[in-house]
Amino acid sequence: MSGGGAGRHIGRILIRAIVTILMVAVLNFILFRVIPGDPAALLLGGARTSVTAEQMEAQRQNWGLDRPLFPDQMVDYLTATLQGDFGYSFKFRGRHVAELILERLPATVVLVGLAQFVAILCGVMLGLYAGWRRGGAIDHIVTGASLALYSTPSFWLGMLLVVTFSTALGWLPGYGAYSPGATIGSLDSLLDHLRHLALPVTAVALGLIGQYVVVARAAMSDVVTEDYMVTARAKGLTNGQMLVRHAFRNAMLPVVTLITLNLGYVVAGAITVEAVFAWPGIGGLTVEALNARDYPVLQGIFLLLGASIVVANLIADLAYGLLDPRVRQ
Amino acid sequence: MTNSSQDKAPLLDVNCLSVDYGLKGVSLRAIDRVSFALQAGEAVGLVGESGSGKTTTAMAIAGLLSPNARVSSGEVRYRGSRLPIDDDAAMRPHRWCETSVVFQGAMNALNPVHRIIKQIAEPCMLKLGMSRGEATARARELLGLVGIPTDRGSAYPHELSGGMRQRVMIAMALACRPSIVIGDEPTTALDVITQAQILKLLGELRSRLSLALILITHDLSVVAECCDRVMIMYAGRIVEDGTVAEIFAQPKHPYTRLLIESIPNPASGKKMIRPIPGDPPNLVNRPSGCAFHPRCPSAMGVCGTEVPSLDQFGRGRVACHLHRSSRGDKVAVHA
Amino acid sequence: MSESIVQYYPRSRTRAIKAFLGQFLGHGGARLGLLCLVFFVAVAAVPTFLVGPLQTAINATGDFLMPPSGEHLLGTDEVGRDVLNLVVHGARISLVIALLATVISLVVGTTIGMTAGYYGGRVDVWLMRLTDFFFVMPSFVLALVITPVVLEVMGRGGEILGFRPSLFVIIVVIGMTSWAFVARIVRSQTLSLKERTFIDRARVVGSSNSSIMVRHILPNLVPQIAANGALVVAGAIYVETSLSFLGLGDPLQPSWGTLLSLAQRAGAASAGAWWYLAAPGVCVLSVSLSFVLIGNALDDTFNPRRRVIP
Amino acid sequence: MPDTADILRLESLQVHFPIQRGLFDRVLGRPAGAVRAVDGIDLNIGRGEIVALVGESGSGKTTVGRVITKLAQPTGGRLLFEGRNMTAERGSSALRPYRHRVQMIFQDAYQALNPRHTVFDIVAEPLRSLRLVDNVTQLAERVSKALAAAGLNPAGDFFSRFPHELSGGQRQRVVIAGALAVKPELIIADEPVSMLDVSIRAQILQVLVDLRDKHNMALLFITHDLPLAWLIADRIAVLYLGKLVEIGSADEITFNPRHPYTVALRNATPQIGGNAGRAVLPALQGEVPSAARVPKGCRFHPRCPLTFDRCKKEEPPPIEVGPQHLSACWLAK
Amino acid sequence: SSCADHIVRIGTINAPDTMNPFATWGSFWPLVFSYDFLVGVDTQRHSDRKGFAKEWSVADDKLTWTFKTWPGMKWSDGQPATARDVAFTYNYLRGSIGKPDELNVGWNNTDGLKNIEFVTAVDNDTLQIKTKEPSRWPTDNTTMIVPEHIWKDISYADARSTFHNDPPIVGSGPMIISEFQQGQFVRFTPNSHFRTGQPGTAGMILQIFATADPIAQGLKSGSLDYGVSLTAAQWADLAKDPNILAGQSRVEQRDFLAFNTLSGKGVGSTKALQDPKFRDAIGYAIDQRAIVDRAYRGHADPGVGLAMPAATDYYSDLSDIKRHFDLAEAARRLDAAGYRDTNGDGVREDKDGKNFQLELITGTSSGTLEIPIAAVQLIAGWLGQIGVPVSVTQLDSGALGARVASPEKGGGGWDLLVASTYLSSSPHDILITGAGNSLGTNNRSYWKNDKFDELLAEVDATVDLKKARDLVNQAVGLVYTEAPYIMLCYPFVLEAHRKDCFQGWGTNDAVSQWGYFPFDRLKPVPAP
Ligand SMILES: Nc1ncnc2c1ncn2[C@@H]1O[C@H](COP(=O)(O)OP(=O)(O)OP(=O)(O)O)[C@@H](O)[C@H]1O
Ligand SMILES: Nc1ncnc2c1ncn2[C@@H]1O[C@H](COP(=O)(O)OP(=O)(O)OP(=O)(O)O)[C@@H](O)[C@H]1O
Ligand SMILES: [Mg+2]
Ligand SMILES: [Mg+2]
Repeated sequence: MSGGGAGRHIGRILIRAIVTILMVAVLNFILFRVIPGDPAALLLGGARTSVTAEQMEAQRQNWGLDRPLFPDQMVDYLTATLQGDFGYSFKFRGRHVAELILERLPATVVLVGLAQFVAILCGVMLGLYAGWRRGGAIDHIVTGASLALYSTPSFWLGMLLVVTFSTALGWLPGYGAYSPGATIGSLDSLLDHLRHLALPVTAVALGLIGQYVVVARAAMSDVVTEDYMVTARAKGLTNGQMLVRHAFRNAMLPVVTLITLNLGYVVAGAITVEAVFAWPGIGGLTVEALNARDYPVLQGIFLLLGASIVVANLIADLAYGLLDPRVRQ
Repeated sequence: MTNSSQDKAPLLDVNCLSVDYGLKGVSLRAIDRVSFALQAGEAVGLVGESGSGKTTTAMAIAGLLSPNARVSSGEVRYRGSRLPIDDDAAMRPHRWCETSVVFQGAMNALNPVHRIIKQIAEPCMLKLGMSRGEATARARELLGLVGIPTDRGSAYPHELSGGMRQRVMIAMALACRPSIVIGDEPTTALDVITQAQILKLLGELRSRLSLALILITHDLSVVAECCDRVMIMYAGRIVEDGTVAEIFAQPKHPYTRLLIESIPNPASGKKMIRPIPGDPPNLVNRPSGCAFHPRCPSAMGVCGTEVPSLDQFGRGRVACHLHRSSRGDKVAVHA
Repeated sequence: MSESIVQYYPRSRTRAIKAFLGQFLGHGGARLGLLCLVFFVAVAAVPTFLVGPLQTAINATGDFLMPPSGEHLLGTDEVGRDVLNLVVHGARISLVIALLATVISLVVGTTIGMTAGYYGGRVDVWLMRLTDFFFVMPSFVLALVITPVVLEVMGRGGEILGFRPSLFVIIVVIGMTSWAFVARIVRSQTLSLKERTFIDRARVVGSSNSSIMVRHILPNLVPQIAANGALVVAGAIYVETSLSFLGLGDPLQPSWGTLLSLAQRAGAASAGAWWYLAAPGVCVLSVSLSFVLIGNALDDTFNPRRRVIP
Repeated sequence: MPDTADILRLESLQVHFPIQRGLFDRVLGRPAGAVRAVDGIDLNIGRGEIVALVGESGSGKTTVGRVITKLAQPTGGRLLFEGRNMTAERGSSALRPYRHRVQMIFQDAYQALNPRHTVFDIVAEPLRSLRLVDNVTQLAERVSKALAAAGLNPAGDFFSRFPHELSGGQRQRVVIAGALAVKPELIIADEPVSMLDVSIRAQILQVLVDLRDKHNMALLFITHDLPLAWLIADRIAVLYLGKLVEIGSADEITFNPRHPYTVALRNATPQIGGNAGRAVLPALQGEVPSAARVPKGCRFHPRCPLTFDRCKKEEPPPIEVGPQHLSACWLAK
Repeated sequence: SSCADHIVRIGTINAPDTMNPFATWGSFWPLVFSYDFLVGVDTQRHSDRKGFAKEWSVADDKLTWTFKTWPGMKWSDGQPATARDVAFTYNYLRGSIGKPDELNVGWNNTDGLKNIEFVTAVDNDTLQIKTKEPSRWPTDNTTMIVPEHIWKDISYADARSTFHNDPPIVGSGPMIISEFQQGQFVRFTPNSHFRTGQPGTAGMILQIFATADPIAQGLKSGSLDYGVSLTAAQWADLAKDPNILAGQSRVEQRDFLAFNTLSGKGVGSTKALQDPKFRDAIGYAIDQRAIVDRAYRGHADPGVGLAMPAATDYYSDLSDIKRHFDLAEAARRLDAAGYRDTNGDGVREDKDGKNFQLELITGTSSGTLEIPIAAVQLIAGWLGQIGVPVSVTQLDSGALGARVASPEKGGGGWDLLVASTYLSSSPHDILITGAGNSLGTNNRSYWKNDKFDELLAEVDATVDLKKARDLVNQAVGLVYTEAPYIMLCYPFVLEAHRKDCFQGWGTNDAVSQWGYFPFDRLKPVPAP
């Protein structure tokens, strides 16, 4: 292995990432231009008002919508996007898209991030153990349960959680990020926030746990059939030593990839879960923007999703390279 | 009891060992009443075609049988005491300290994510209780021993050529100073020159460290290079056992003879292709009598009905009806 | 001589299939999954026979939101329709959506993945960037944007196979947004298959690229496609349910997803009407789970590494 | 030598694989490198002749075979078939007549058979794709003839079997049958027996020799086993790092090798009858250099026990050392 | 909780987008708590409710209106709130008429201002409005009066789009918007300068949700004090709770079925939709009573004409011309009009011989009070039974908006529409649903009728209530017989409040949909 090998590896990954983000941007542009409906009309408040043709035209000029889609508008869009300018929201008149998104981002990141954390902790451990003891009673239970969780729509799980813990038992709040009127920043509000997080985090995490268990178990059961595990056994290592010193790191390779990939979805969030729990995150914004045909906001969200997942892919590839020396070549 | 002509107590004594593999209802007898003894420092070749039970024999000795294997008869004695070969935990202290294995595919047998030095040092730390520093020093020493520049110790397995990986495997096998090293086809995947290097290395190390070596291969000429004694296996049984010189000069079992004849030998000057007719036996449905009789050019009536026993013959042993009549000093094999 | 060929074929194929089935069915999960699936397919085949015609607001038989009782085994919805009736009738739509969408995504994914992997070079680079895009965009979000647009552009009513065309829009959208996963797997598999010597041999004996792809590569992809196809089915059910949940389903032909969305809209969660939520949800869960189980078993069966060596 | 006219000729054939350069290499302006897998080979094969190509792993043997079968494109030199330049021919339809006459037996019989095709399909594939038959009856006839010729009798028993239902030797024979079915005039056999058990090897070799004897088929036999080459071939060509270092009749090369590498190869071969004549040279040291970094001068000099100054600077040309015996060593004369 | 901090917590499902009333329709709540109308709807209906004007009168010419504002009234920042601010607000809007940035995109818009001769503040407490034609606009309009000192420097371009009017805003209402988290909540502080004194509560939180579930949930758990837009199921459930008072009130929403009467121009699927006889026949196939009972569980009045019962002055049950539900009658009328099933496949053909297959579109969230999908199911069912099959497409609001836009704007690709309107109960707003100049906006059926437009113009120019009532009756009757719309029902707002923390909710019709009442007069329940 040479520095050139690793450099080439990183270089290839970087180029891929950049090309993909650019493609997301371009397809973003195209996707939202082929959608029927005149943006100018939307800018003017949709079908609800009687707007004159001149006003419409003025509006078009104002937003540069009178120029040809390609290349002018596209170049404009791409250059603006590259400069970090995602435009203004149609619906939330005149607010910067970036501002809107940043406002909603923390809620989603907290929700999905926490859920990921919990899921990784539980899911990976359970999965690795099940794979190590493949065929045993615990394996059967864990695998069965996680396949079931894996196939459960998480929003439905969320609804059941609400019905049970919020409606019927009244233990935990079922909606929102804070109690109405909480003053954000105080200790009380933090506790309040945690109580509100409990159910949605559980809903998201349960689904993820299933996924992690399935992958970790498969990875581990591949590893235990590897020749180097026979070598380890031949060396007279105890089961614990084999697990810790040889199986664990190899089995973690695909799991780490999945973890980093999933981290990308921290931003994408869980639209449906957010809808169930009235969570004030990106998911809610997406649905609102979609209903209002707020294309700039949708474009912004899509770009953010694309970029975050591409970045996650990037980290996944790099992490894989770090963990697995073979990939570096 | 099998007795070699030496009167020393053998290092390893395999006695009437049979191993069955369980396969969805059917049970497959991979080795059948295998008996032999190994002296300290002795090099024995185990030769036979694919599936004849060489690996199974070796793994049984090392106590590394796969979970679906069952030792259905016999025992293995090491320095006179019985080895718990079917008890994984009980075998653990024995492994690597007494018996180590050099596996065939070194690429797969080495853990791809650890540096080779670490893998060599690992048994020193875990089995011999060395500190990390001592273990690493020992690993360096071993690398030197197998002819790999010590600075390559920080390489990962995939960065090495096939021959080097195989040497790493050997270095690793020597880590705990075992008295028996089993080489399971350590050179099959390598080309001639590398193969020669590895065999030479094994031979040198054996005499330097006075190791007992069990070399598994399907190529007789490999054994000819570096073993004292050869055992020929066919369909799970040892069909012939003798010194290298004897077997090559005077093979007794027809299978051994055909095997030797099929090796092209320019020294003989005759360009002759001599195939062994027929197909390898089916172990689930093994032929009656001598398993080789359907392919044997000198098969007789009795061969199809009666399993020949492995009897002392001259200075070696052979299991063939042809040599039944002329045998002088028959010693019962079966316990 | 030619007769003997004809004779030999079926015997050997049957043997291979039998061996496969034997191994596959030896898997407890596979049996459970198949059983469950067969049950739902049977239900979907004759819903009217089982529970009478689909109830709408007009012919609803019960009172509003009644909990399960002898008369209404799974209770009623907010219009008084029998939930059991709705769930049974929803089976067909949900299954059709899931299966057709999966077929689309498998066909697209396999074609693109195989082409990219086989031809390599520039073709590969561009196809894979395209795949990356669809991979990167959560298919659910893409579908969320595309579905209303297509529904809007789409024309009138009418029926295809007894289903509304708008249903097919959803099917196509789900199919078109979930192929990337398949394409990736197929491509990587193709890349390794391409290096197999039998492909070289096929070239040497004069086979054309297309025939190599169809006759050599595709059949060897089948196990992978089949195993992952099951996952795609589960994914399709999920996407459909989520789309319906956000109100993009078809309210007159209630799939399970649509039922969940209706339940949500009617305020079932806060009114404590658990049966209205649970019934369609459990169905979605069971079908997804059976596909996942089957996929899991297929994977185990096909994956030689996990197979006991005979 | 059987026929005067050569069926195949390689003229300074060269295959260099470009080394992929990464972004950083490009930015830093590092030069593009190449794996010189085959680096200028002249070789001819006569009609009905068996030529063995011998060399250790990575020396470029397979690559030569792949060029001849048009699976790899040479980066230099020419490939002449019956005097016709085939170097630039491409496309499956343009190559069809050539494919009809040149076939290949692949190294790894496990890999060379599509696990999902029956033996019949496999053997019939060339007949179908080269459009050599008109109807099913004809097809079946030729398939069974090919199977029989490869020693699979009775042919009908094998038609509907899948590769995994065959033993290794049978598999290799199916590969051979596939190549034979089109009745080619030249077969490239890439280490056809190295994966096989000793007891089956001889069977396969027998089949190959029979083919030459009965159909006057030429054979390029690729192996790393010198005794095996001696056993089967008329001539032996020794390849080292993409270049021929010695070529001559089988007996000449085996008993009178003139290149230190050939000698090393011979020494490395384990032999039953003791080590007669093996002590002539010490064993080789070191690993084969990477084909991406071919040493200057004689490419064998870093490992050669007899190396001297000239070897480090000048690459030796093939020198005639006997009748039809060329050796590329400064010491050969 | 509310009992401790005395902050009123309200749940709503309408997400406000900006705090600028000139730029949005979508922020009525919360803006209405901070701004007054001059008079508006509530004031005319309830004697105890007032707006910016304390009293008003119209001169005999029916053109000149005089308004007296409250003496000594102040804006929330302490600046005097006078008639000049009112004049400013109207003239600000009026000044934009005809400009490229005409203020016609928000709640405060130029509708009706063309008819204004002038608006002037005679003095600090007196405002005069003169209309060109007689009109009730001066009292009926719902323009939010904004402070001149804040708005005078805002350009029209900014006012119609980018001016955020960031909190804390300056208003005259009881509760002043002090914080706005888009998509999450709006926080209010009590206006200490409110004209009847600072409200008795410590402020308000308007919590924004996407569905009514959290609202019902919040009411039950006590985290909300008031919630609206409840579903029937939730309402029934909440009504059982002893701490909660669930109420319903008539509002101006009308849920209707519209026919695409422009269908001849190639946008709908059949010309039959243009035919009043066809539409009339369909009218017999719609059972409003059943819709109310089954789809709304009784929480609605059955639909009749354009005028809704909430518009008590104009509502009529049209008993003389009213259609009754009778599928046989509908079928007979379809036969008579020439829409028969000639080929016996159970589906009628239109006059071009094409089988009917009508596409009904509806929204996923259709207006303030959602239309239950069961209503659509019922309609589709009945029409199917008389041989006019209907397929239903449910669209999100963006898509629905694009589809029902006027054909010039790319809309019109539909046959039937189930939707709702929620305008004021002024005669103009009642009738605008049929106005020829509102095609694709307020007039969803694209129906154009000269006679109707004349009547509408006349109503607009009528101040006299009785005459207006007459004209409205004529116009409503005309629409009813021509049947471009079939009114389905007038749904009730379902609301509920908790009784434990606050008192003073009032009784029937408790919470205004047109103003801030009774949130200006709530008081904490004294601790026991
Ligand atoms: N884990 C196992 N389960 C079932 N059968 C097995 C297993 N391992 C080996 N066998 C079977 O036992 C027999 C002997 O196998 P073994 O590996 O000992 O042969 P071998 O002589 O080492 O062959 P090779 O030269 O191919 O390595 C073979 O028929 C093989 O198929
Ligand atoms: N497609 C390729 N791209 C890059 N390098 C290649 C490629 N194919 C072969 N090589 C390199 O060319 C050299 C010769 O390879 P080739 O396979 O011809 O050797 P060989 O003599 O057949 O070896 P073996 O005995 O191991 O089969 C090797 O260094 C190999 O790594
Ligand atoms: Mg073996
Ligand atoms: Mg090769």
